Amino acid sequence: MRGGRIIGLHLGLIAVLFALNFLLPAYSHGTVARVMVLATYAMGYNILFGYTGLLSLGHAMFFAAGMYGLAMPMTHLGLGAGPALLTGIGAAAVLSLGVGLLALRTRGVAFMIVTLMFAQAAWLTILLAGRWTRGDEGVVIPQADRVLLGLDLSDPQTRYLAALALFSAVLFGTLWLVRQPMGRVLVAIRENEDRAELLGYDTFRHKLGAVVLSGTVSGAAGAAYGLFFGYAGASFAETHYSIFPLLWVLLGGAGTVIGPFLGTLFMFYLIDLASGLTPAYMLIAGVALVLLTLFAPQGLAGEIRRRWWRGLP
Amino acid sequence: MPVTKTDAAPRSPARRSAIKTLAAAAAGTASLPLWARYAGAESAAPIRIGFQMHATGIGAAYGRWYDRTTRAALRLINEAGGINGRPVELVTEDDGTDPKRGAEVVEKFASLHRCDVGYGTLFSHVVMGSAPRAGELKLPYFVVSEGHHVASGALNRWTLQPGITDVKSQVLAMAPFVRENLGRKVTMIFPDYAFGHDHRDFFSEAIEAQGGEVVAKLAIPPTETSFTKYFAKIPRETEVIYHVMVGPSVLTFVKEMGEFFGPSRPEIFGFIDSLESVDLQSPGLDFLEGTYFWEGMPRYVQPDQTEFDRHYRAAIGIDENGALAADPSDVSAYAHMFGCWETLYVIKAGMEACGYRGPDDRAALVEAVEAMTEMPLSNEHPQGAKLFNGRTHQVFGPQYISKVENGRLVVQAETPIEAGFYPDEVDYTTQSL
Amino acid sequence: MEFGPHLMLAVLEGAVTAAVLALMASGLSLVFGVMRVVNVAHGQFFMLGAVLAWAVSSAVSSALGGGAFGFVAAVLLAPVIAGALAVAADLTVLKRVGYDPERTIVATIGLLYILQQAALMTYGPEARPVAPPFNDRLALPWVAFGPEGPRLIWPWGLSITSYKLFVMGAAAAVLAGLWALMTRTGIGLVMRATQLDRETAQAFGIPVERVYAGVFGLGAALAALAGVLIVPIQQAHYLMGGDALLLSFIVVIIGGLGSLGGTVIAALLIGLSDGIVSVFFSPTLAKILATLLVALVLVFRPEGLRGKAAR
Amino acid sequence: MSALLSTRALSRSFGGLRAVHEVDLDLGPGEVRALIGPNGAGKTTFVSMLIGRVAPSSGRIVFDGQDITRLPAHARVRLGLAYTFQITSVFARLPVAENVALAARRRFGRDRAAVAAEVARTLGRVGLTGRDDSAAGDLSYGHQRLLELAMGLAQAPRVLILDEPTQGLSEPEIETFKALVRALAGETAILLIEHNMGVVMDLADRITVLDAGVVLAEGAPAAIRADARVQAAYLGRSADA
Amino acid sequence: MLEVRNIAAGYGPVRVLRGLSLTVRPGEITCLLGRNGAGKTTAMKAIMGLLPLSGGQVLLDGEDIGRLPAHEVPRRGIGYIPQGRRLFADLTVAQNLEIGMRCRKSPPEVRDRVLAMFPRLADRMGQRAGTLSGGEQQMLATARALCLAPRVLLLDEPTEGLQPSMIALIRDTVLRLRDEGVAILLVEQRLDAVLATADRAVILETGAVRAEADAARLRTDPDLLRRHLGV
Repeated sequence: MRGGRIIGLHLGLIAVLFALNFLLPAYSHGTVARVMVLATYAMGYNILFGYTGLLSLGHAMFFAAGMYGLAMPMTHLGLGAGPALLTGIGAAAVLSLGVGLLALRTRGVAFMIVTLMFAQAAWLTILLAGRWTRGDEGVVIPQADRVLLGLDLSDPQTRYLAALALFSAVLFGTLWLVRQPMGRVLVAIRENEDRAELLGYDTFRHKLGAVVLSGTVSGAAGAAYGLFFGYAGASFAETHYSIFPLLWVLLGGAGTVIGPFLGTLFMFYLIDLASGLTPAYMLIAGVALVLLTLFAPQGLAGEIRRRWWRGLP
Repeated sequence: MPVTKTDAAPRSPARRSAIKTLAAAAAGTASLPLWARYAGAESAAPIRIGFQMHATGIGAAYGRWYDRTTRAALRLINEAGGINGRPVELVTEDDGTDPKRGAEVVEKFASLHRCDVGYGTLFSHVVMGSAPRAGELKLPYFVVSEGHHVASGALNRWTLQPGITDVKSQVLAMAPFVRENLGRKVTMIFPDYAFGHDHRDFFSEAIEAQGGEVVAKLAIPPTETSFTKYFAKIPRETEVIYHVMVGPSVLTFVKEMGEFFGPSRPEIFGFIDSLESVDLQSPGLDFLEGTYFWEGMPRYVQPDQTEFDRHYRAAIGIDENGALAADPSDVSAYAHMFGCWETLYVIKAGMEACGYRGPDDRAALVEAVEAMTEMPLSNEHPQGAKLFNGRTHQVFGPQYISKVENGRLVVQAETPIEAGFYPDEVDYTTQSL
Repeated sequence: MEFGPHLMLAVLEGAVTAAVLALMASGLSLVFGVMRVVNVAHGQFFMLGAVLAWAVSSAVSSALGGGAFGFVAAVLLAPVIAGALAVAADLTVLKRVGYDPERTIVATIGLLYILQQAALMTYGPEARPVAPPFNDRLALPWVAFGPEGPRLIWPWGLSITSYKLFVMGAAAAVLAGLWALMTRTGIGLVMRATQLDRETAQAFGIPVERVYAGVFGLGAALAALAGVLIVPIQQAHYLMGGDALLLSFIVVIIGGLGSLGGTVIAALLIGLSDGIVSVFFSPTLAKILATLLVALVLVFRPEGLRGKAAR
Repeated sequence: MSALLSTRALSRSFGGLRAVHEVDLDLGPGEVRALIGPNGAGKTTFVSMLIGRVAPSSGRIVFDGQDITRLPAHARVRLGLAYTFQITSVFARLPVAENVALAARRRFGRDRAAVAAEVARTLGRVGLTGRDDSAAGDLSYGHQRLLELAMGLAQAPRVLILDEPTQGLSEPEIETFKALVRALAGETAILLIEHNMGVVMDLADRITVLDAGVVLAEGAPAAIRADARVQAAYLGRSADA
Repeated sequence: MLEVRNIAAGYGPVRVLRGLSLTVRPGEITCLLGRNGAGKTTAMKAIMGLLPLSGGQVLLDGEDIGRLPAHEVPRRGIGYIPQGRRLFADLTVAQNLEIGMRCRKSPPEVRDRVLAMFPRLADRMGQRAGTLSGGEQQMLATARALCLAPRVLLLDEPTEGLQPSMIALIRDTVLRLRDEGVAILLVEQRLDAVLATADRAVILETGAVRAEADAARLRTDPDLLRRHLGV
């Protein structure tokens, strides 16, 4: 059945990633672990951009909220990794609720700029609170503290599997969401907000839900990133890091469950290779953005959906 | 000023080798992943040093000179037979002066390029972002960043700073000179981020200990491009301006300072960071005549130039004004880049001391460096004699105070190593390897 | 420094910021007003102006032996080159995405990286200065009221340079020229007609696509000119476009997108308050408040984005 | 007959222009009411106020005894009002079935079988069976209008507001539409804005004529046809009404 | 002579025109009728090049102008008075006329003639178009199109929302232009206006021609239109 094939595809991806844990050479092993965390960030972004049709230019603030929500209590209050993970996710949820309540009063270009401005303010706030955050220098989370449920997250195997667990949870969460009435309404809002409203759906609440969900998942990725890699810094809140998930999602295919992962993986290796050839490796990102906008606005998975597999979620 | 004498006594060799054996065993069994069984280098294979370079981003002006210095030092090392008879190879990766990319680059060094050590990072946020990965990957990580983060205990046993004195120490050494020769009431101008905050906190403390007083602290946001409006906040009673600035806007900063004061300036004491890689002859800098600078190493050749400085300049191709001999308008980051040179020689000495053969000996290398203490003035250490503190992983050396005379920096004083001592804040040797 | 002279200095410095900002933001505002798209790459044209100023002036100086020739050549050439590049970008990219607002933003983000990285590859990562054609420090007097009545004093630090005065004058002249272009010429009439009703303009023979390309080029040229003017004060650096863009956004939004008069007023407001606010607050806090203010203006007065006609 | 949906002195001006002025209207349960009038008479503004897309300047709207004047659109839909747009407004990139399912799902929630059954039933009623998987945007204009109607029906509304439903339909499609409305009569009250007088005369129980924002006449089709003022103001001078 | 051959056009995926053909001859007023949504305005936009054609041709004196860039179409001498007037509301009366004059670089006499037809505009040259009354706006919309000195004139509901005196003025103007040999295509809601002016009527349904009638038949059998339109 259609549903079976879809579940099969995504289970297959998880299985492949699990198998890769034992097969990959050291460098790619570490890289894929990192890509899974960043892809989780991209999936969070995709909930808002891909499925609800709201383009945010400020998601770095949610990522950073998760990261600092985790790192600050660990550094200053001596909180353990588990509770700190929750405070990180909670911080992102609260921030996204507040930003959503304000920013959703706008649409389109105004929404983009409002989110950009909020994110800029968030970044500057991290710098301003340098006494606690150590500003741009950031804080290191000591290796000894990075133990979750008895698992040492600085161990490459453990970290890989923890990243895979997070990634799988969000992947299947997204898959589940888009097949739920809520997910269908989000897509309806993306396609035609006025019509969705006149079918009796409270579009503001749905959009707010999408912002909070998206921000929270992004924050979870940020918290995980801090915990897995032991560092929280202000540069993660810069505009760059709001553009990255947009780039990954566009490349992989907005509004597809698997797209964010494909986009993140592809772009990571592209930039990694390019950085060996030229110091101006971000040129690749720029060229990719322009070419995608011009020729493949659907992205990789979107093209697959368009050409071969109409039902790909 | 409270000065704690550094423990200079080497540890007992027996204990050292025991630790070494233990560590090697641990590395062999527990820490190596299944897929990464690394057969160890053949004796003729080159030693690979992963150079984390700020080729792009705001650190790029330094990165270029760190690169030149590194290449010059490695050329000499290789000409002299390499390390343990093996040639040394440099693997350069750009980190974009970005902590995330920095951590990825460290992974590349450890896992992809099979480097023996990581090395060369300047900007402290990149150090902070990269060091945890270096620690996990058990890659000795030699930074040249002058940040206090190593000695503060924020990092880990795999991160060392054996080539350049940290900011806290530099600042402590400067305070007595400022108080005695320039004035009592100081206004500080510094960038509003961690590096600047270290200056603010450590210098305020130090100058007050000298009986001085900081009358104003002007933090300037990292993204600022115009500065005059901040200078207006300098209190009229100020006797000394203490300035330190980094980033692409440094020349603007100094020029506008001159335009602000006009003919009636107070005494000015700055960290050369504010003009690193900038030509003192640039238009608008005449007012600097008679002002003072901290220099990590004197940019202009001094009358008492050592043969080591001569050797060092010649190797990189730098003229007596601290610029590229081939292009006198290309001024070097002379006050900092010696740290690269000296760090590479520390790596060499450490590898030779522990009989380094391959990545299995990385722990031994860290221990060998920790065991170092005195580093005499030499071709390997042209900036000056140094004392390494193995517990805090931080080196201490002399500092130079220069005055601008006839458009050149002329050294007025050299502070002794002890002037920069402060109590240990960490003992990394208690951490496991 | 005493309060009065301090304030005056802050105002003067703010006026320099405002002058450059007004030039740059008017370009962004013009593009938004006529084409209804947000050009995220605008800051890179500012950077391009500065970098080209260095390239042109050092090339000319080495050919003609210094003096003000290099700077004059940069003022004339850099905006033209940047404008031509923008026209090319419009024709090859923006036109093909049909000026769809959201796709244009994504495409111009791509353009942003392309320009920035191209500058990195060719110009390099250093900050480089351009010598101003003249730069004399002018000390300024202040009136103090002592026991024996008002008298003129020369407060410590109160000064400006002749070049900074020139920047203010040049910006004012260019903006006046821009205003005249928009309101007094046929080109301006065509641009305003396109802005008011694209379809009807086409139905009256106005080649809208050519107008768009021209407006995009003009907007970029204004940003580049701002870059040329600033580079003798600051230096040219390949990352300088980012903050300039953010500030321009702030100005354009507070001024009401698409309104030239509003943009100039907002530039003065932001430039001056940037100078003055940092007197009382932490400058970082001031920047946070400014960005939040912009966000809240958009949230609670979204019609600002729909813009008004150029006046 | 107690009204299901009533307006009292409902008004809306844009700038100085009075688009709708003090309109009283009572729609009984199950009634088919046509709202006619020349272009610019205020018909669309009026129904936009009923559904909540346009806020009234003054006046009241009462639905089933409840004042809904200030309710947002989605809340009115939840109470049982449904609206089809004058300009086709389907989810063009979504499949036909999903368009209808979105309308039905509000009633059936997570009960997928019930939603599927309702979708099939409704598509059958409007004659779009077999097109479930086509993207709605690929349908012909007439079929999109029928899909709109299906989306309205799938909500099982108590009042269905149809804004020019036959616009762009061919003659056979109009016949299908008329049959559908007749079948609905009695179970759902219908407010029909329509220019095609044949359709209006065939279907409407009563007709309300708007002109320049005010009610010009109201009554049974025959009476409206005979009304001299309506003739003069409306039928007589307009070619396509 | 303007000849539309079998054109197809629409908005995005929605096709509105499906094989529409019609001819507009010099010195003749052709009236386009049909219910809302039948495609009248779409046909005008398609002729003006404002919508891309997905099929068919638009011939002006034998030249296919259907694929030209939109701004080239008016330069061939086709004037357009769009529905709702679409004046440049923030520009003055004089500037609105200037837009029309620039299109084909009309000599100044053209403006003098046009202003002679609408003397009220001459008194309001400096006023912003958006502040004119409804009737004056329609005069300006007409005058702006006439500044092209058009050979073909497309009028989309020119009398919508106007007082009777203004309607008469517009009608007189249209008739005068016809007598000067301009080819006129008119979309009109009001049957009396159609009967008084049209030489031919073309009735549209779902984007194609359903019926045509010439002036003689229109006048002898005025109910013809009503029957066809389902009124």
